[in-house]
Amino acid sequence: MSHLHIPDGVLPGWLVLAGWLCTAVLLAFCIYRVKRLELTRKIPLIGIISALMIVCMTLPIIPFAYHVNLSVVAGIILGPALAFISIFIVDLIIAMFGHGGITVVGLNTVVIGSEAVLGYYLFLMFKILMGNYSVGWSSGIAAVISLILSTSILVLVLYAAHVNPDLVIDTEKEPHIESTTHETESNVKNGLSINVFVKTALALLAFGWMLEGVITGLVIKYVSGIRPDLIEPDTT
Amino acid sequence: MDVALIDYYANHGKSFLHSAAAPSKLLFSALVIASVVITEEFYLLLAIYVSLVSMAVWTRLSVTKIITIAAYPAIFAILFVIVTWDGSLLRAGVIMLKALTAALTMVILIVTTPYPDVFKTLKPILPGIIHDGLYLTYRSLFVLLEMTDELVKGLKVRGGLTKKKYLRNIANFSSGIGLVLIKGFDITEKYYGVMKVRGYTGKIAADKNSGRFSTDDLRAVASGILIFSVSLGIKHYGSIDKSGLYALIVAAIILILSIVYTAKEGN
Amino acid sequence: MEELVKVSNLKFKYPDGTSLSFDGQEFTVEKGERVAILGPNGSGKSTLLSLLLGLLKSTEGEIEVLGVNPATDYEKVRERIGALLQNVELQIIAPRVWDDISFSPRNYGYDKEETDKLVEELLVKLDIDHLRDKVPHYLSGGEKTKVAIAGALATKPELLILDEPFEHIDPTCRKEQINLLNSVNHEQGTAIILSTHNMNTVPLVADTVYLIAEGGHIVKKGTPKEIFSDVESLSKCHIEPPILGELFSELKKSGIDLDVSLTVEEAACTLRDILLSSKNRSDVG
Amino acid sequence: MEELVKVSNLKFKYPDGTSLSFDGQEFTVEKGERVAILGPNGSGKSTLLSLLLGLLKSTEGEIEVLGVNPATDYEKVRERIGALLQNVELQIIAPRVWDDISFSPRNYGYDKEETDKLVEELLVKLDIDHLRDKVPHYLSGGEKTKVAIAGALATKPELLILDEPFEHIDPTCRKEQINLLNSVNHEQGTAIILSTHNMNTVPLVADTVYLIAEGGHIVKKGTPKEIFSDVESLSKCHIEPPILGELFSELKKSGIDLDVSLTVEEAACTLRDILLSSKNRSDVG
Repeated sequence: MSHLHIPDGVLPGWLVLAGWLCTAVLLAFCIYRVKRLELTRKIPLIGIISALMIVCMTLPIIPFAYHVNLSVVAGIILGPALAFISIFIVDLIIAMFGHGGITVVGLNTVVIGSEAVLGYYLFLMFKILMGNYSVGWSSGIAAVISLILSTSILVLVLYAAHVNPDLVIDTEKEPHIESTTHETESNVKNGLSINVFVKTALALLAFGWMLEGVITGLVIKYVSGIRPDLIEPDTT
Repeated sequence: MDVALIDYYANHGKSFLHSAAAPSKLLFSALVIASVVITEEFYLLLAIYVSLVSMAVWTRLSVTKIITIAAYPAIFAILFVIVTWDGSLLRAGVIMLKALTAALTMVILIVTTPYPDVFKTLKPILPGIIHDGLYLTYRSLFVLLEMTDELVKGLKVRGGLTKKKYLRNIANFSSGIGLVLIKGFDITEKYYGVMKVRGYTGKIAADKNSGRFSTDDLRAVASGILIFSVSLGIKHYGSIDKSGLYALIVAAIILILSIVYTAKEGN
Repeated sequence: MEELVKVSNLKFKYPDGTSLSFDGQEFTVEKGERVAILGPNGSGKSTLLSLLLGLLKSTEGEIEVLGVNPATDYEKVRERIGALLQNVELQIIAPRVWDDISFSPRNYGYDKEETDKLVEELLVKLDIDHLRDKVPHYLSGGEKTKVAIAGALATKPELLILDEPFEHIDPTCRKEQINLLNSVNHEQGTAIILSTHNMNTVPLVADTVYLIAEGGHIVKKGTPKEIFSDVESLSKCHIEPPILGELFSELKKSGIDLDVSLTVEEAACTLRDILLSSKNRSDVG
Repeated sequence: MEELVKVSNLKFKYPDGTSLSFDGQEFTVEKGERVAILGPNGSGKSTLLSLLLGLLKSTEGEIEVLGVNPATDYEKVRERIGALLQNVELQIIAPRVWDDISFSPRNYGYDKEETDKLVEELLVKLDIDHLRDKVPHYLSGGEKTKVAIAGALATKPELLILDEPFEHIDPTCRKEQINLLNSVNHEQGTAIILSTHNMNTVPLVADTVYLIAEGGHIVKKGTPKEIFSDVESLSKCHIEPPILGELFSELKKSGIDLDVSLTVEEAACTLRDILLSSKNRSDVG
């Protein structure tokens, strides 16, 4: 369990909508960024990497829900834009077998997509800092940090969910989501539970982060030993 | 999560839900999910869940398998229960049921509707690159599943995955994933060649019409409308005492009848 | 005869430095001709086919396919060419059989009616009508090959290019496939270029054989019989002759010089004739 | 003779409902025996091998490999078994040839010296010493197969299980591979079980052949000659006889009943003898 796949029905409607909106905007941007690539090239790439992520989710390495999802590997191999598109596809497909909610595909894409994008840039940074010899370490550490950051985003989302949405509306770009807020009152909670959540999540997730970090590092090291050209993707 | 089994169910099942057209089933799912979203009452949610179990019976597939697959979000729902814990068991139940009911809806959809049909229905609202990306992901998924199956077998017979040697297993497993990734890249090169010589211009699947609206479609859509109207009704006239409980009783009776009927027909 | 393909002194260099040069003699294919390319691994059979299909660009030399240079103008002729690349499994891209067979016509912008007509014809001709709504991963190896061939034939091409079409299928399917290719060649006059490792099938599917050595050098052009009788050239290209070819060359070594037959029926005929005639003679004697 | 493998009335059911039952007769393999399993697609050849390797669990029947039930106790005997599954490419896991050949010994916890010794021996024996530091991904098909076989032989197994080892390689490599397997069998007394579609190789690599029909039913056990002379059983299992088998059965149809020879040398010998003798007789007559 290195990731939290938010299920349906636990988050207030306005947040769900905001997630979709955010994903839509980011997707539009990514699609614009990859326009110059040839369609015949990028479709197979997206297909294979998305499929690989789904396949890895079906392989529990250690009993329980611990599986890897290779989001950072996707980021490093595909580059941020294609990776984000690919993660949306993965989220959409896995939502259909109940692995993460269907109404929250938007939010889940933001959270997991951020891992891929952050992972890509962190990897580039560490590679410069640590030199080319240590792609394994660079990618592994990039993965762990990305996961911590993406989980932070998730915690922020949850925090937002438990703050009276009327207060948040002003800072949100879309005021018309007001109409959906009335049913979230029961979800309004104090900050204490967030603490509980963060502790629970940390305990459960820290191990998952390490695992994903180690596997990401080993996979990237393996790939760079055989096809180094794959680890220097286009900067789209 | 058994992707291959789900796909097999969707492509080889023989219930009325399988023969209903994808748009009807998507409409059904949308209505049920909407019901889940608007409902805050425990008994009504339970009633919807029980109704969906009836639908699972109607698929004539393994009901336990379907329910198990759809139980996955429970792990995450528990986490959310912990976060929002206010001492009310009923509220905790609501959160759990919302997650489980929504997941069961999606699983029923996907064990009766092959992925390509779902994608085809979504085509009008998806950008081309995502739409065709979905198809190629689906196609690649089964190629890669076969590859990983072979890989895991290879690792096993060569002692690469053994009991209690977790660190070594993780290292070997990672090499395996790396290998599949590289082979996957070779596959993308092949796909590129094939798409090029076959003249790909952005049309992977045909948009053939899926025929006329049949009684199977009617049944699927009607089930969705029924669930949604009850939820909407109860939400608005929620003052009627124990309305959710009545709904639950009706749903339970339907479930029992469905099981009896299916068992009878099976004989 | 009309020449569909003409390649001379073509050179190609891979990014890793490996270079191939298809020299020695011209490689040509005429309308309706069935051509097999034989050569060891590393001889560049696949590369040559990729060059013909415009997937790679040569560095030197001449190449012409249906009157154009495929590296630059493949789009102009692609409707007239059907292709089956290595690994049939990966050839089927669309989610269902019908979608896949109609892939090229739809992408080339054929109208719905015409596409339907072409696909229906193929479904019947290849006896795969019952598979039309199937998802590719539930097809057997033989069925996949048929679907892939149907996809390549969808636009009624004048030229069919097949890279190792007989790999990964069992002998029964192979026989069916050979018959299919021959009937397409016969009925529609489609020229066929294929590469294969399977020597025993060559006499059944080719009028002309090109023998290529490592590095791309074209060693010999001839009929299957001519090629398989030339044991020296074969061994130069590390090619094992078909079993019947070997048998006849063994017999020749012991002084029994018979006309080389490459199909079982022919060979049985040859042997029967000589055995019975000598038997008769000895009986008479 | 010591029995290494014994399977009787084994049943297996796939999740999709397909079921196989390996009945009809027992399947046994003795120490040092070379066994080939022939059958059409869907006869469960691969499934049987997976059952022997403990990768699948039977639902009914008896199975014993080196004295244990592989489904539960494979770990106890795995060092004594080498295996090569279908799709060799996915079996070469480590990033360098040396790492891959030493993969099993390292996993089984052999010490460094012993591992080194075993690997060095194999590198020499298989003539792949020059590849030791190479990346397997870039090797040719034949080289890959050699590396994979070396990996399977690393622990000097008593039993070698190979699923379709002759696919995807060209005839020259196939010959080398056959010689290698035979020499391992000869020198180390390793028993070999293999499945194949390639009928022409069977007489070269098997003492005993099991013929399996669709659904797993074991139709016949015999020497290659016995099996390939039984045209009826072969066609029942949708198996095409080897080309020489076909030739002899064609000749038999025309009244020329010769002893079936399955290798080119033997066949040439048989034919030469009869041709020369009848010629002599006719000369004398």
